[in-house]
Amino acid sequence: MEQLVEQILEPHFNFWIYVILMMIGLWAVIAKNNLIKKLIGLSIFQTAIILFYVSLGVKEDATIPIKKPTPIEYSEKAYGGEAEAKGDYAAADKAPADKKTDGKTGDSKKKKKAYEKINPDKIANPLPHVLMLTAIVVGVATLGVALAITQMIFKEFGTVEEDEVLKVIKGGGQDD
Amino acid sequence: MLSKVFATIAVVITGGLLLYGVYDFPSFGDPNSPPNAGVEGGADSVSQYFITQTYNDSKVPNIVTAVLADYRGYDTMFETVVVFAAGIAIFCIMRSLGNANDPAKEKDEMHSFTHGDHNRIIIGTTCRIVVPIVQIFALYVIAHGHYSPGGGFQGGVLLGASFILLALSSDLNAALKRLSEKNYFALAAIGVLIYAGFGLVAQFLGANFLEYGVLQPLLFTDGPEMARSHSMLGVEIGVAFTVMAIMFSIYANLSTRGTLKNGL
Amino acid sequence: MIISIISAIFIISGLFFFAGAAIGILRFPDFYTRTHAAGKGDTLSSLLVITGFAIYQLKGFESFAADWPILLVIFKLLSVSIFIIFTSPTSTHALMDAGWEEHNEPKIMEGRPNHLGEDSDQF
Amino acid sequence: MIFTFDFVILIFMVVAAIIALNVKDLLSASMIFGIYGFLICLLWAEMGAVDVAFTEAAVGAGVSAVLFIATVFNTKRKSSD
Repeated sequence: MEQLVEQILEPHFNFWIYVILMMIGLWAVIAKNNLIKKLIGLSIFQTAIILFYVSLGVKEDATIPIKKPTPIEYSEKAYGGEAEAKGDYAAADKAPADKKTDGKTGDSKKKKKAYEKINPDKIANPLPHVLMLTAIVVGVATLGVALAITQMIFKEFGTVEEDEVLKVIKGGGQDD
Repeated sequence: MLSKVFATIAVVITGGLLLYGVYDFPSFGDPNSPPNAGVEGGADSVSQYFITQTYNDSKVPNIVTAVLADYRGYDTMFETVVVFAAGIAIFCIMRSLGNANDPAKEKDEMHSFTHGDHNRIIIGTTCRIVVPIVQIFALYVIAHGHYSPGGGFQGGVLLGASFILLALSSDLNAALKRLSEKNYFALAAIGVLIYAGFGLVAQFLGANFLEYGVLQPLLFTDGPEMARSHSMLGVEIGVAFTVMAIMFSIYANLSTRGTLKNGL
Repeated sequence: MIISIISAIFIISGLFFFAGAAIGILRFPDFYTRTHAAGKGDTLSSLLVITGFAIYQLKGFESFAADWPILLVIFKLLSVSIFIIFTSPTSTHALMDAGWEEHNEPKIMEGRPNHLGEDSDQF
Repeated sequence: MIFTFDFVILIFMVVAAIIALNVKDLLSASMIFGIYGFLICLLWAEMGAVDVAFTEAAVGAGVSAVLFIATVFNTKRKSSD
């Protein structure tokens, strides 16, 4: 039982639920009769996809993507070959950048600072967050457009039920 | 009924295929999955570059803000334009709706939810206290977005929500008095122009569009990193203007059928 | 240690009132008493839980010069609780008001005196 | 991420989505959709996406529910399904 949870349920449970939410949303978009219910279904569909994207960036035991590296004292060790060999991007990339701007701006103070190495596995992946953050705000703006069109349909046909709207359209619109 | 059967079949097929496909996914929370660590599991994936290099490049601890406003600035600019375009679209749709209505019929159909003022005192007073707090918090969110969760989109939505709260608590006119229709569309356009302006100024100074590092002499900063940080703040303010104005305009138009009179 | 115990007392009493609010929502007879339970219970228990969190923050506090960010966190938490004091009863009031305007009838025991009809045109 | 927390929130989300789609009263459906937004916000805060959670708390639970309610009041409140 414990093995079932750890091996099968835990790695994929989230993705199953996203697929189920997507199915609920899609079913509502196709089968529901009321236009506002359709829009709620569309929003659920959208959130399922956004959830899927964000959960791709989740890492086990990772913190939120806000990290100010603590400066460590400048030393040859952190700057020289050893840092590069270890893959210490923070220190290794610092060196050419400083060389370039050297002399133009008074960098003498900054040059003494090197930052501790950040372990990328301990910070959640920020890229899906960025993409989905804008998608949410754009989503509510487009939802507003959809709701405006719904109100326009209500003004034209006097109803937001799909079958009644279709009846009026097929009947040539003599109801008015 | 037929549509329900058809929908069930379509949804079951789609969902079944996706559920089957889920088995090939990397497990949830795996730090070595392709989105997190690159295709070959190496250390050169884009997100790892962002995590390790953001503070060196722009002195911004919040990686999400830095990626949003700097590395992917072009994307965000056109997201802002999409929000602006959606606001214009709603304005066009609802206005044609509102002007076509004759007022007599309008009054019959409208639900009236303001039964006099006697029971609005408590809500009105609380909202008068709460709205400034919300607005100050929104400004904090915009300005402090480099160091804590927040930024232009969140702060803009909060500012817009404060005006919506004002409109809900008393009347739409009370909110429109503070932020009239002319002003909010001007603000929305100004927001997009601020964003594009940062890009264009960078272009005039000889760099690429939205490459903030060259704005250093204009912003009187210590180095190109701080110039990028300050430019991000400017860009976020532009985003906040647009999002605030458009959120309020969507509410104002949707709640009154485009007439901008007497609201919910 | 003593700070942990005090904050635990606050949080557990907050959870107790949350449980009371939940039981009230489930078991009270009509709309008004249910909203009453939800509003009262939520306000008090959120306050207690947030105060417990604020007290727990004091755990590592030694000197003002080194540990002032802790005070900032406490200030933020207390601001949240003050915001809840203002908004939660108001939202409950707005809910009750909307219920009254929707002609939601309160359930009154038979034989009990009530003055609902006197200054209202709805009942 | 804590699996039990995930589990509870995801189950609640599915329940909230189904109820929001099956309630006949559209005002209730809008409110339950707001609850759905809050649950998603919790889930994102738990996944470490604080910025997204913040946006969702403001947008999904606040503004979009208000927009739905505005439309419901300007059209019909009863739904056929």
